[in-house]
Amino acid sequence: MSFLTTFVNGLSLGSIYAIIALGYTMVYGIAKMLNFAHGDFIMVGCYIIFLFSSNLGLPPFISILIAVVLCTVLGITTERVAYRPLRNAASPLAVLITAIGVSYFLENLALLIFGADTKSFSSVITWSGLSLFNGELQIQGITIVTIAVSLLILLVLQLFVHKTKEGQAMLAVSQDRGAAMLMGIDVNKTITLTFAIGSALAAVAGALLASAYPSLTPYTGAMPGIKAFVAAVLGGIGSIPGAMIGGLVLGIIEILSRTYISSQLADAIVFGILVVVLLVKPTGILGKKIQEKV
Amino acid sequence: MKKLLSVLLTVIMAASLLAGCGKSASGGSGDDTFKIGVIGPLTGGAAAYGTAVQYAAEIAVEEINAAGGINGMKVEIKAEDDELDAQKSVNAYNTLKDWGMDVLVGSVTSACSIAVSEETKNDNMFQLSPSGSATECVKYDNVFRVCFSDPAQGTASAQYIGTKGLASKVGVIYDSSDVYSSGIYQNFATEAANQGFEIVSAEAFTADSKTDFSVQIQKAKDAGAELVFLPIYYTEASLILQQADKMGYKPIFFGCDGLDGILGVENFDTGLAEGAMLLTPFAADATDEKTQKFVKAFEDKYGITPNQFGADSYDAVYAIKAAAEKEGVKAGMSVSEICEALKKGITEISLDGLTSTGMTWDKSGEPTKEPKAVVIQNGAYVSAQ
Amino acid sequence: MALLDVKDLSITFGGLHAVEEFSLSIEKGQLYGLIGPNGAGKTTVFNLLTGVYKPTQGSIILDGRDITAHSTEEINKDGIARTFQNIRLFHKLSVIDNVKTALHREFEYSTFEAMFHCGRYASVEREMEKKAIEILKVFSLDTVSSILSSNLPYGQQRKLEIARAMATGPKILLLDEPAAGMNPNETAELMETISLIRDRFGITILLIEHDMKLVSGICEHLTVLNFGKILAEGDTKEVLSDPEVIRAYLGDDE
Amino acid sequence: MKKKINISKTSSQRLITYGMVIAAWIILEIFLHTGLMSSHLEGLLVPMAYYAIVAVGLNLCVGILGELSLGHAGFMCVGAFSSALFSLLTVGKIPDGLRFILALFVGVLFSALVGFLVGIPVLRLNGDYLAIVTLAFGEIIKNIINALYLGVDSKGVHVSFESLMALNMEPEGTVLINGAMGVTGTPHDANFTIAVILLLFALVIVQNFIDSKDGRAVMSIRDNRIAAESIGIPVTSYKMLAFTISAAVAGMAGVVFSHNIATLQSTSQYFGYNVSIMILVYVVLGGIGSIRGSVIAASVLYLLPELLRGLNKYRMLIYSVVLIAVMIVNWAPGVIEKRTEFFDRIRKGIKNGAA
Repeated sequence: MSFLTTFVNGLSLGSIYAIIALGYTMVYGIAKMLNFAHGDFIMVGCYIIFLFSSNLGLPPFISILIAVVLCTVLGITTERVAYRPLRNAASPLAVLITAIGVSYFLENLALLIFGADTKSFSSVITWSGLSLFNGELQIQGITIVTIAVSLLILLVLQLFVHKTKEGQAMLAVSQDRGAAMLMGIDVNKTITLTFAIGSALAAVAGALLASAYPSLTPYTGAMPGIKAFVAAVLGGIGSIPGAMIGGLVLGIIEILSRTYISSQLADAIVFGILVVVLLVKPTGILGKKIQEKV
Repeated sequence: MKKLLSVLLTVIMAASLLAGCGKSASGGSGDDTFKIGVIGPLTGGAAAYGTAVQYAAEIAVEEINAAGGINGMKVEIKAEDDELDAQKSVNAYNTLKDWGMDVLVGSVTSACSIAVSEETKNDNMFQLSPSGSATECVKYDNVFRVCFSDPAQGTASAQYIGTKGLASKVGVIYDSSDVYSSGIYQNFATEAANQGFEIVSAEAFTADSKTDFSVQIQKAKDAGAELVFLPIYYTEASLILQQADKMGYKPIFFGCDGLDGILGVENFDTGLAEGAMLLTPFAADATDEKTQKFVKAFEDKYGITPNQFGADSYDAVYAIKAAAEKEGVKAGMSVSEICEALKKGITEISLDGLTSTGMTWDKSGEPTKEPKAVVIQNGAYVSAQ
Repeated sequence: MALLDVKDLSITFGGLHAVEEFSLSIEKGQLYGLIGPNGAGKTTVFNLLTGVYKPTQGSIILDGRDITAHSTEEINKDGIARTFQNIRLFHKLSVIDNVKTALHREFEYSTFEAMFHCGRYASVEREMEKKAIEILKVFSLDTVSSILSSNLPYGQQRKLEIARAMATGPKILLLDEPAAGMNPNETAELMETISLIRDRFGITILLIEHDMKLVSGICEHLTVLNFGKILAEGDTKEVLSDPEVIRAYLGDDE
Repeated sequence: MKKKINISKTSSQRLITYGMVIAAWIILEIFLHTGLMSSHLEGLLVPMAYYAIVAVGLNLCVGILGELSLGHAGFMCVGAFSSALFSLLTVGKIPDGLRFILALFVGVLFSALVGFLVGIPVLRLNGDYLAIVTLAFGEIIKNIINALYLGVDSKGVHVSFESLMALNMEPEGTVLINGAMGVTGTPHDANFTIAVILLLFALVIVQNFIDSKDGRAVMSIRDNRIAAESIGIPVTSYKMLAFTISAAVAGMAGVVFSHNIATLQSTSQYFGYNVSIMILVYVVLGGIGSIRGSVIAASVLYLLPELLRGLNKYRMLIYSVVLIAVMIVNWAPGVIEKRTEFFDRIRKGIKNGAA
């Protein structure tokens, strides 16, 4: 039973990685940039919920809604101000460095406003969860909600991308930006929309992350952000189901190796898995191989 | 671009050289003020410790100045940030030297304190670390500390658990990437063997994975630990307490001085910490007059409740004052002369401070003081005697 | 014996027969043309010959050696050099450095000598420079040797690509649409250069081209490819008057 | 210089770089010895130099080889630890100067070896995938050294990934790496002059390498891999060569790092991916592929936040805003156009004014 408990814990962590990775993968697939600041959007989302929920006493649901809206605005603004001017820069590194700059900016702004002290985050989920097999397997409410939300988001995103005009436009832009433009697709609008969705997801991920692991500092988002990025690459960056699978695999492996191998070497194992997977399949689990045309 | 950068470089170089205006030849302020430098992490993840040390030292200095200073000298204080980075700590030390520091209170954390001690040794600058607890912190004869050493805390915790018979099966969760935490754990584990209780699970986490503790808690739970020893800082401890609660696991939690501050975590449900014990030299709600006066001054000035780091720092400043008065340190002495005097002086004083009464120091740099165990009851620290 | 002997070369991409049973025999010193409508698989043949793609069947014999399984890099060493339809220069390197890079096999010094500019470095580099200038002169590029290759006009970029391929000292040179995008004057000049390479350096040339004036002007032999298969093969004049070839081209045009 | 007429443009550029470093060193040494320099700045000199070294190494990888590495802090970590261990074991047994030279060899050798081993799998990947795997390797290196306990006693070497107790050492044995607490007591062998000499050494190697047939081969792979293959460049071996040299240079910086400070810990703030990124920022702002730019940018950007100490909490905020602004001004196509236009107009204005 202890294995099952461990597995469920891994599933819970993996679902959070998955939601963050979904945002990463969409932005990467469509805007072709590594948004290093994505993890910090999560942190911003957490602080907004904290502010409205814990300080002003609004119901959690409303706070999350506000966080989603504000994060979306933040995402769109960041894209407009910092990333768009560099979209056609001579080197793709330019926008990467700018994203790093945005990451530094958000972290230090949070440090200035909220201070370095850890804030304890009250879970937005109050349901205590399930107790199965005569209490031998305890599944926390937040775990169930996290898994459900991540599946729901996956479903909605898949439907959105494949069934709506905007989604189709995203696919087109991700495959060939130039061709999409020639076909009359508004590339700017599509990329803005992508950032909006990615940032909204970051806010949702923030709510779940902080509920499951209730401490909040300006650096809260950094490591989950990197891990989720690893998850996105593991699953095949640009692929929506890939991000989901990558996130779950990463979360489960992280928890399993911490339980059964070594908690000190768990990170090395997680990153090692990425290396191994990419060596076997250089574009990740669900990534498509792109061969350069000669 | 390239030209721009080169120009910028030159300008900055020139500006900084001018700003620095050279170092004073013999070191030391050389005037009739006594300058105390403070180094600690004022920004970043450990800023809570650094700022506490800075603020408390400032309060102590204000009090001393109001009471006429040290041997008639006015005391000045200046704090520099090291961002928890040993190299930056040395940079901060150099900045303070430029300012004309006479003695150093710092660094707040062990690794930084060790790095800086290499410099203070070369300069023969008196260094009193409020909270650098690793053994190596005080390996030079010019370095002293106020807090317990890690070995002392680890050993004392094991002894306390053993002699009080708190548990027979003990789980440990510690931060393997942190000097303080792994240092205590190592000595705790060594002493546990002599104390008739068994460590049934010892699980580490690292700085990069300190949000999810489900694995570590689960292991302690599965191993049947009745007491979980947490030689870690309160930030992670607050998370562990919350996660353990969700998992329906309620052992006794036992921590060291790093756990102090857990009740101050914003929005933390203090009910979760009910019954947790910690070995600490300082509790902010102790009823003695000294503590109350200090806590009030601190809260009035900075709006937050001081933790044990602040108390260590406050005591550090007073220890310097006592030692300086004992040896008659006066204006015009060089850094090295002050150091020699204080080195002698501090071993001759007995200080009634916030963290202990009758604190004394020996040549090794270690303080002698009584560890106090406190238990959290009704959201407050209560002496566990 | 033929210098290059290709037999039954085939490749399929996901069920599509891009090239089917392609055979070719080129004698030393020949100037051979490979023509055909767009999408006929000409560039795919080049990619097969240079090891970019591995054939699903067939063999490539160069100078009596089977090189079918060799990598691109080995094939160049074996003696085949090529240019590309979409120009692939080392765009951040100068004109002369593009050629010097291609001379890497002919001139030798160790990495240690490279890192400390000692030993053979200076003398070898000087020799290399001389040789590179010599090659550039053939293409009248010696006057622009120090400018960045990406700053060259289009026609000169194509020439530089040929110069670079030549610098590897090939037995046979594959030129993929060398005249694409050139004006008639430039094309005429190019034709002269190509003939010169063959005559003066004795390099065998296989080229893909759409410009019929160039093809009929310099190629001695032709192979016509349509839908991945050989449509006709033989002496240039005969092939070009073949009604089927004409139909294939006209059909393509419509 | 005059007698060699065809002194190439690249070699004169190289000489300018050396000259710049030497001039900076002379000026700073004068300030140091006349006591004009503040202790604060004095303490910044060695870190400034080792970050310049690692930036030079990274630029070889990013600018010349054209592969984005986010793991160079890991190579620095290897160089730092291996050399620190060597020094710790031989202190008192080998004379100081010789010991440091040997430690340097050890550090460079080990980081080159690790760079080579990491390069085998990594260089098979492309673009962003390569970047994330280098990040992964950097984290793996850091993580493993962080969990490593190493000690020697009369029975030999003891290794553990669990705890100090698991080493089962004799009481008189010495612990070399104490897990997360790392290595303490590395001799303070490095100083500014040594760091500058090593910076020059790194510059000589990297710049000479670039201006050689090997360097051209590497750059040809960067510019067009397929064309490079077509002219017979052994792509994999040249990639490995450049990556290994790059890692070795980073390791050299690590040696200076560990011999400049008494505590050496394999934690995120010294060797994490964020440090790799910080170095990448130096390289990009200095100009991708411009070795001299890397040296200047590393120096300026390392000093900048330190010299902004007075601004305290605001300095990193300012730093980030400056970083974003500089990137947009220097790289955004739209801004570049406007900027060129603006300067053209000014130039014209001056001309007209003069006429």
